[in-house]
Amino acid sequence: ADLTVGVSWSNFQEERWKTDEAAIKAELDKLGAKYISADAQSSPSKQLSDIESLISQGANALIILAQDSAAVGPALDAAEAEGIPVVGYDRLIEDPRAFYLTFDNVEVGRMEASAVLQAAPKGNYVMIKGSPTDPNADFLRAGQQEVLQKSIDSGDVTIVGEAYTDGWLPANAQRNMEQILTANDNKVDAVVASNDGTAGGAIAALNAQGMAGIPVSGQDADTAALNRIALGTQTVTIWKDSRELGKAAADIAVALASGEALDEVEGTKKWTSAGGVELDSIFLTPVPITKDNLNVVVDAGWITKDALCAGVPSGRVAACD
Amino acid sequence: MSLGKAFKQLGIDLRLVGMIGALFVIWIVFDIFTGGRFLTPRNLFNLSVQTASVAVMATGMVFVIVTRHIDLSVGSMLGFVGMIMGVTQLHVLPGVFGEGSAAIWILTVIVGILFGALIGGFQGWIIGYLNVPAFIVTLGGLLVWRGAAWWVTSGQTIAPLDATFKRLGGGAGGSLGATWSWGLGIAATLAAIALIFNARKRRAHHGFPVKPLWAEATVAGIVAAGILGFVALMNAYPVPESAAKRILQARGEPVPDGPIDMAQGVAIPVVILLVVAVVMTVVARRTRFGRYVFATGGNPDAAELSGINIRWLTLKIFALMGALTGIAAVISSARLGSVGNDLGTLDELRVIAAAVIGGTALSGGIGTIHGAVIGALIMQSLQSGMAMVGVDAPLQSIVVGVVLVLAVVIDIIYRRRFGL
Amino acid sequence: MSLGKAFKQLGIDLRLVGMIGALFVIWIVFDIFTGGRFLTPRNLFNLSVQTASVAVMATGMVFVIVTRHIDLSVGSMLGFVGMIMGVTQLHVLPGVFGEGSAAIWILTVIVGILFGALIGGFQGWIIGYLNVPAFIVTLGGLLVWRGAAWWVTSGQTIAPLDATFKRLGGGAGGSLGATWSWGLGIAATLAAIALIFNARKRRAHHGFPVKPLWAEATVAGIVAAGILGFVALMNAYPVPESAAKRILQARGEPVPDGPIDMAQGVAIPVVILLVVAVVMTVVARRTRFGRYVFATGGNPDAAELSGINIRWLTLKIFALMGALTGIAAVISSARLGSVGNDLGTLDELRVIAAAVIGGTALSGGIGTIHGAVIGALIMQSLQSGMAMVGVDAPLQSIVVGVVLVLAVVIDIIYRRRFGL
Amino acid sequence: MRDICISFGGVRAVDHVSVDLYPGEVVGLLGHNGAGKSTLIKILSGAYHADSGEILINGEKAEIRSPRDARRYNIETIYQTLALADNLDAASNLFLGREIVTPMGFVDDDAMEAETRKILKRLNPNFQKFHAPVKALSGGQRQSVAIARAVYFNARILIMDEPTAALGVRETQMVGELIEQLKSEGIGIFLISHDIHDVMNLCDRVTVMKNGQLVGTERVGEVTEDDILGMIILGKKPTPQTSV
Amino acid sequence: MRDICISFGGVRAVDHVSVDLYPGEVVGLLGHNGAGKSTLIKILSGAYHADSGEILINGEKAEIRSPRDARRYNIETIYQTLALADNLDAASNLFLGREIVTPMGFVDDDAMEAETRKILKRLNPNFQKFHAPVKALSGGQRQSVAIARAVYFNARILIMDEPTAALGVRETQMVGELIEQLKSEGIGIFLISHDIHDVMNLCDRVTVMKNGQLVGTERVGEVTEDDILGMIILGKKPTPQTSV
Ligand SMILES: Nc1ncnc2c1ncn2[C@@H]1O[C@H](COP(=O)(O)OP(=O)(O)OP(=O)(O)O)[C@@H](O)[C@H]1O
Ligand SMILES: Nc1ncnc2c1ncn2[C@@H]1O[C@H](COP(=O)(O)OP(=O)(O)OP(=O)(O)O)[C@@H](O)[C@H]1O
Ligand SMILES: O[C@@H]1[C@@H](O)[C@H](O)OC[C@H]1O
Ligand SMILES: [Mg+2]
Ligand SMILES: [Mg+2]
Repeated sequence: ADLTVGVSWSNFQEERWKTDEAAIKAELDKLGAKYISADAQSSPSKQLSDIESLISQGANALIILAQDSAAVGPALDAAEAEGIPVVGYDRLIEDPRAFYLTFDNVEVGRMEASAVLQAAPKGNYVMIKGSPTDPNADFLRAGQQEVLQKSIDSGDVTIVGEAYTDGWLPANAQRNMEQILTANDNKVDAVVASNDGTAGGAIAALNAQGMAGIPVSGQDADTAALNRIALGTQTVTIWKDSRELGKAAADIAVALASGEALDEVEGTKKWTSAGGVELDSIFLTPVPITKDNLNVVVDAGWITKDALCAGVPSGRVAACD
Repeated sequence: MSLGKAFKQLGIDLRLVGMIGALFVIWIVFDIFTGGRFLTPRNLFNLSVQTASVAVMATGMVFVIVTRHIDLSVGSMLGFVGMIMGVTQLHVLPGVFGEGSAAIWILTVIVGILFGALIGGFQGWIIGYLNVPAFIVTLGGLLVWRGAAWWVTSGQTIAPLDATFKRLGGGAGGSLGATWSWGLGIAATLAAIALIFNARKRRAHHGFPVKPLWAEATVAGIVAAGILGFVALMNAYPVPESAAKRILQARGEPVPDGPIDMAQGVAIPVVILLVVAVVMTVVARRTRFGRYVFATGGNPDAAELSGINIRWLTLKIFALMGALTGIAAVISSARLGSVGNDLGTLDELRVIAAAVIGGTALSGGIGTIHGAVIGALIMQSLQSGMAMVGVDAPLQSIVVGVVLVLAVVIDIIYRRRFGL
Repeated sequence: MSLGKAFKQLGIDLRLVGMIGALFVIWIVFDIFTGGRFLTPRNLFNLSVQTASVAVMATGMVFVIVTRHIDLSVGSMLGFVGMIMGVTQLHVLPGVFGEGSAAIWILTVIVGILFGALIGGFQGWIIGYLNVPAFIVTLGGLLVWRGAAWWVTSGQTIAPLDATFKRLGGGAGGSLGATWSWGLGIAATLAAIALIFNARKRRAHHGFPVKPLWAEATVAGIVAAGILGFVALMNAYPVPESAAKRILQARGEPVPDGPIDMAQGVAIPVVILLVVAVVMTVVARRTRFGRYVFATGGNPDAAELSGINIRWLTLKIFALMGALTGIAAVISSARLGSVGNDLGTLDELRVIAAAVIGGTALSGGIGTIHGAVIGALIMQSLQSGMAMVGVDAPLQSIVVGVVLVLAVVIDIIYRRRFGL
Repeated sequence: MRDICISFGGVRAVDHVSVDLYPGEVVGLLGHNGAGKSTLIKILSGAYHADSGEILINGEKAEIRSPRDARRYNIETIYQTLALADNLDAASNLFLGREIVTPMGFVDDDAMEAETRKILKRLNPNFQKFHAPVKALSGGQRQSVAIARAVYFNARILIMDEPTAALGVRETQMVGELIEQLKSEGIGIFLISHDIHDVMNLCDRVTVMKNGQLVGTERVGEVTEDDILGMIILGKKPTPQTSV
Repeated sequence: MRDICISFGGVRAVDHVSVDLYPGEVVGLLGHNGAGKSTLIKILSGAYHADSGEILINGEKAEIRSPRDARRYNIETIYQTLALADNLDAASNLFLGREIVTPMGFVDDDAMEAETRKILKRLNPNFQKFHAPVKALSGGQRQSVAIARAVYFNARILIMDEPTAALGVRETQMVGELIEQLKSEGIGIFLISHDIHDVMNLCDRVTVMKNGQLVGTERVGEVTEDDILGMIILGKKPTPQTSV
């Protein structure tokens, strides 16, 4: 039978999801399944409508990138009623009826903080958080805290500034960073920024103070961020290879649609969430990318060497020579 | 234009006919593009539920815009009221009445509507009594209530909501079922026919000219067909097997072995919308308040000199808008089963667009409740249809933007052409 | 009220004094809360740069609002134009002129301004010639241009921008330095004094009454002190060591061993803003176009009957708004050093708020360019000050919302009190 | 009205003015542009509130703080600008603010239309457009609606602010006849007009204002048109004094 | 104007009307409310565009599609509603649309103020408020500005739509004198008014309209006031016919 897989995206405004989509599409093509999708434009209500519509269109399996993981419950009800399996994609859906396939956001937060901590074991830290309306922002922040806690307790690390970034907008991150720098007379040694966009804003502010080059973190491996790593203005970006994630999602969705049970999926482990819900899940490991392993993203075809190395003087980064 | 004359004799609003025509065109186009999946009972059921929240607010926005104001704060207000209701039903009431008590959902709804009315009324007070333009006050409200929504739980999403409350959102167990739907449909049809012929009798009694009997009968026929057709359509959408099983189990009824034949019927949020629309229509046409709204929109000075207390009227209009936003918050949070602090983001644009596409003039004095509801339905049809066809989201917002402007351009040409 | 009389004799706008007073109060409060860090040359330099983009747009919004329109699309337009400029300078021009050519930043700026004017003009055409309310047209624009911004690169952020282009944003190397700043300041002071006394001479020549000489001299003194004081302040902020070193290296000058004494001076985006503000003030006060803008705002019918082509005027106003949005897009993308498709999100609210806080009346006919610039500065001071104090973003938006409404309430009371 | 004063932003628009009106009497208000006639009368109709002075009705102090209050005292006003809601029909305008409601509190459009047909049949027999918004009516028809509104509710005091300024010859005659009729019904009328002919023909007494101040009040029979003109232009009472 | 027609939404507001105006002549336009006077005249001043018919100036066909065009033919209009921009001062209003500019193209406010002072000294010697927005002026002062605007630019044809409807006695006299003076300067004037006295005193010929149609045009000396009244009310030409 011809299978149809419906994918509900949270918001295409962010750069990375187009890559995920391409990966899912390619894998489904290979498996002979049909791809249909919808974009919730950051609205949980629209996402619910989208899923309803995907079901009406005859989807045999759903992949859901939840805008608000708590708000997709009704969608799971609907899917269950129709006997349609669901893969929770990238963001946790705390519900045993969904398969959980992700890069763990708390883990991403941990990786961000530890890369920065490695580069600056002591000193004054600034935490540039995500959008106050995005629950991920707090997950990331929690992971960062876990890693930093010990150094904070020992007095090595002091958090001298912390701010949410309205709408994840780089311009807002820039302004917040400027004000924090002013408030601390530039006595800042490291910045833990929650994603690459906000890192870009923070670095623009550092740059104006001639401070670009102090440790700064990010995530998503945006083109601009990888370039900054090559240039030495950003320390780390957490690469969630969305092509791998997309491929896995497609495979799992097709397997589930063909009647496989959640716990029969290859590589599945039981995992218990913080809320005590036991889920069938697969975690892909995010990869921290620093200037030492930039070749990984080039080799993987994630970014072209030209884009990565734009403006990088030769001899600075191995991946560019 | 002899068709126009026919409509005139029937006493049917030409604009209404045009809008319904546009709606049907959109539906048919999407139906072709989705290979016949758009015009199914199931999708139309979904569409009706998806439209409810915005449409409820749009009926209030008609009054706001008719009086030459605007309310940019409804989306944020919805988010804030939603958070308040979430806290009320999850953290406050269960402690008082015990988990699962029926008092919880009822009191939550009341709290939501009251809070909405209070916030709206406060904004209306600033607008009416301090004479600050509504644009500014509600722009301020847009910022303030969104910020406040975050503060209620420091950004945490509240879930899961009360089980009965969730039924108000039209999800599982959230519709009337076949029997009740038919009952409602027949009652509404009888009421409508009674109203039409009663009005005719009264006019005849005063000796006023009346429409020919055939025209009156035709209108009654169309209304009846519309109502009953809608009910039949909603009953044609069966509850999925497993959900039906669960419902029967919950009711403690025996679950048959074979396929279960259970119909969805009209969704509860749609019933709420219909009740709101009827009440708001009566308010607009048959109460002093409604009369004053339109008089003020037509000529504020004249209204004032006629002894209408415009300040108080303004306060009431915004309080009403707030109460309706409270109802909309009930529907949309119940539908999601949770309340996040971004609930309702950008809804102000949808609501204003619905009212304007529905023929409400920003210059004041003109607007209808049914127009706003159909406007909301057109907007939602476009969005759902494009999502179904798989149009990319950025292109979707481009289409919506273009349609909004186009709708007004056509309306302007239409009015000029037919001298409306 | 004898103070009021003194101001009147000086010919100084009472509202302006009030606004500057409010600004100072805000500054002093934040200075106390930040332990004296707010009122430092460094923070005031930052503030001036942060304000530039919104203030540039706010000057255009004055014309839009004075003619009783509104433009909700500027934020999205800024994003779209920014993307176009990003592609132009990164993917198109380097292929033609070679990486690093000066033609790149110049042509990019021209493309940005032209595109802005084109888009704005198109919206103005729909508003002026098709008579669709500006609210609707620009609400559509808000959706359309944001969607379009995504399409340019399918959502990819464009970076890094051209090095020279980035200096227009006021970052590293983005200010005039001490010498040029003093030169500019002195030239501006001389020009202002010349204008004041020239105007006096002309009035005397026509035999009109003139202000007493002491009043004229006082005004000239205040203006001179303001300009030169600002320059001195900006020059009091040194370029940080490491940045200074890099600048000297880039210039090929010898880097001294000891501390480098290099002053920032006035930031380039601030120079752009000042030029825009002066030009727009001249346009408003000394050109027919500006005269017609205010006449139309005061009484559109009268303007029409006086032979003013209102449709064409409307088109021009929105095209101008678009061109200024193009300039603002230059500043904000250059400042960030990259262009994401979300650049400018919510800027429409900031721009409208700046104009309104600056005394532009939504009822039309009233507004000043300098008011809008100060309005933008007040808004930015609030936001930056709160960020510095460490107020959370949601609370920030609450404060901004409240201040917006409060500013208008105070303005209304003020006007009534002093019969302005 | 006794000793009425009101200022707008420092300017005394009405300055210690007193006028009387008896039932069945028409008092004309004359004066140059900006003399303060409309302002004085708007105080009586509740649109403005006087800074000082008092209004006595049947010898009792009346508190008129809004158009609603004025209506409570049966004071009706035909404003120069007509003050109609353009988007509503004749009946809605006629009853605006005083709708007939059914026992259940709903607006009773049929009853209002019936009443409107009755009264307009008297004022303007040709009037037919009962269901059109009043913006679709001609100036004369609109004026008929405005007059009907003022007359319908048993006014005791009727204020007419330049009711004929925009009216044609025939329509002006009609208004004149109406005034005679209302007068005979015992209604007191304030008539503001610039047309001295009209005033002399229709009024019993004439009050002249200048720059916000009372010049004087004269019985029509006892002065000539030229006396009145002098009062308006020079602000002087005619000699010999014949004040009331 | 020859054979002018214009309809609004199916209603013929002006129906095949022709009128002439010679230099130094005042033609009065009379008719009941809604007769079509203002509409006819707005076609000449460019505010409306006729559906059919033509306008001849000095025997040549004139294309008037906007107020700008009308000005090009030196047709000036004083609108009943004055049409001033309330937020601008007298000079800005007087020159609105025709500002004096410096050689560099900037608006020359001083020069305009000087001119405004000159012309207003002639029309209203007491006028002083040159820097106040016109909304702060009294009705009469505003009227002065409106008249000054129409007169300043060497009009050949002047249209006055009920210029005295809202004016006091003295102000009306002033307008009368102005009309006499302009007439003597060879300007042709259309005067719309409901005041038959005024019209008979000031005009050379009178044109009467009814329901959008021309009733007839009469030379003032050859008919009585009652003849004209008959034309307005009954729409009949006086017998014996004395048409021009
Ligand atoms: N709302 C207001 N604000 C400020 N001044 C006002 C206001 N209303 C009236 N005035 C001023 O008060 C004075 C009296 O005006 P009013 O309208 O009473 O004159 P009037 O006698 O009715 O004149 P007209 O014959 O032109 O109708 C005028 O100087 C006018 O400018
Ligand atoms: N813009 C318009 N739209 C629709 N109808 C109009 C418009 N302007 C005028 N009319 C109609 O055209 C007719 C003629 O109006 P016009 O204003 O020319 O009359 P008038 O002779 O000037 O009357 P008045 O003495 O009251 O000023 C009227 O029936 C009027 O309702
Ligand atoms: O990848 C990030 C995602 O996890 C978060 O939710 O939104 C911002 C993105 O950068
Ligand atoms: Mg008056
Ligand atoms: Mg007229």
